[in-house]
Amino acid sequence: MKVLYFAWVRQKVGVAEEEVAPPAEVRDVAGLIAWLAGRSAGHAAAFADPRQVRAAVNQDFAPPAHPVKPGDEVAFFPPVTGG
Amino acid sequence: MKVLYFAWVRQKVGVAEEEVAPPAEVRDVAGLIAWLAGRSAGHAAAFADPRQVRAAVNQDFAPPAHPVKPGDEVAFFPPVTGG
Amino acid sequence: MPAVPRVLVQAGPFDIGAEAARLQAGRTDVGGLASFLGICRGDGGLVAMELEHYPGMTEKALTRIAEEACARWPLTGCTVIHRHGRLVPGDPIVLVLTASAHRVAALESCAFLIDWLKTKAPFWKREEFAGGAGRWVEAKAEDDAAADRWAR
Amino acid sequence: MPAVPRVLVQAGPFDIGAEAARLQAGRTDVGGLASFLGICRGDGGLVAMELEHYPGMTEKALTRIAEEACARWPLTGCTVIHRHGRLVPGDPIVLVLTASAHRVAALESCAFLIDWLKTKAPFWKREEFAGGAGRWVEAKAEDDAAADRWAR
Repeated sequence: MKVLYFAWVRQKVGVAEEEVAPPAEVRDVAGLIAWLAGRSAGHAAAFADPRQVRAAVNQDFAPPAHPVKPGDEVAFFPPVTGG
Repeated sequence: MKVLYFAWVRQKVGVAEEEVAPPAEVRDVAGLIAWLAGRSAGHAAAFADPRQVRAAVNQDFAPPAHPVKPGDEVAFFPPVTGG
Repeated sequence: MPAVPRVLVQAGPFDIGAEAARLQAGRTDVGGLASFLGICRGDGGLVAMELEHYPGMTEKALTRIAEEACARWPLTGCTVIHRHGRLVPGDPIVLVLTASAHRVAALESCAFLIDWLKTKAPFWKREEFAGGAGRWVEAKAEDDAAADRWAR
Repeated sequence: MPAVPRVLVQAGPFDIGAEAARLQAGRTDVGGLASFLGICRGDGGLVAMELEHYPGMTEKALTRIAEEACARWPLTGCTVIHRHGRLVPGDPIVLVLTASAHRVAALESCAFLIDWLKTKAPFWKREEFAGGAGRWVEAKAEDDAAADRWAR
């Protein structure tokens, strides 16, 4: 599973992108966040308040209950500020 | 008093502009319309339905009851279609 | 102090890029620039449109409404250019540009100005069709309704 | 059939005049062209803005919303250009252009697109101030409210 980070989420995690292989019990975005938060102090800081983080699965915005599976591209980022 | 005509009002009257000296009892736009309508067949045609004609006095839109006096510039035209 | 609008009533064309650049030149407080460009359509075999105006009153009326927009919204600048004379399909007729620190002020004031121009600007359009037929464009009730939205 | 939008996500600048001309080129059914140009402001000592995006998703999301605008309003054309990378005060950030036979469709769809871009386009802004301080711009509740106007 490819995980991407943007903006301050990227800065806190310390990498823009990583390949991860979460265990089978990680089935949705919320579960992936909880699992990623345990990977490093940077990850923990990035996901300290999950309500501040938005996600996309395969380049579509996805709520916490959205399923994730091996092969997906999952991205985490702050609320967007375009325009 | 200078009177200007625009668009189909001008075409019906037959002139774009004329100097007129209405009698003293012509005190407002409605009175001027009634008086002008008697000046020629073209004028009569232009003012046949006064509800189709709009007026400006001294370059400001003016309702039928707006006063007119010697020296004024009075214009008559159809509802505007700008933009 | 409200911005001083740029108002032009002219026979010739205008340059939307140059007009947009003019509203930004030398300043860094413009966050949004809204514009509306009205163009002569070629519907129903229209070959040309003659736009008559009331020299003097037209400039005065456009300046007044542009000043009202500058007073009503926090605009950093505002440009209204309206052509007169003979235009053919594809020709630009009118350009409204509004600049502000914030997008809502720019977008709203631009819509306000174009709604106003449709109903209150002293212009009259005569359409000419293939074969020589001509007719004066009549004012539309829907345009009056659009302009009335802005009354307060 | 709805018009096919032109969507660009790019580091370089764009030309509003050329983009406006492109939407009219060779056609006489365009009566109105609305546009919104978003510009980097220099408030509070801002010296630069870094616009991060999500390559792939950003283009996809912009294309989808532009297609929605083309389906929802009778547009003859629609252009959305959004820059990324480092911008300084005065630099254009985003351009939305919508063309239609009628002004209301052009004005409404332009406002719709810019409201959407503010709240749903995958971009993140980092502001840099004199002296080296930097901060990520936070999403605004008022922008969400503006975008929600268009929900149906």
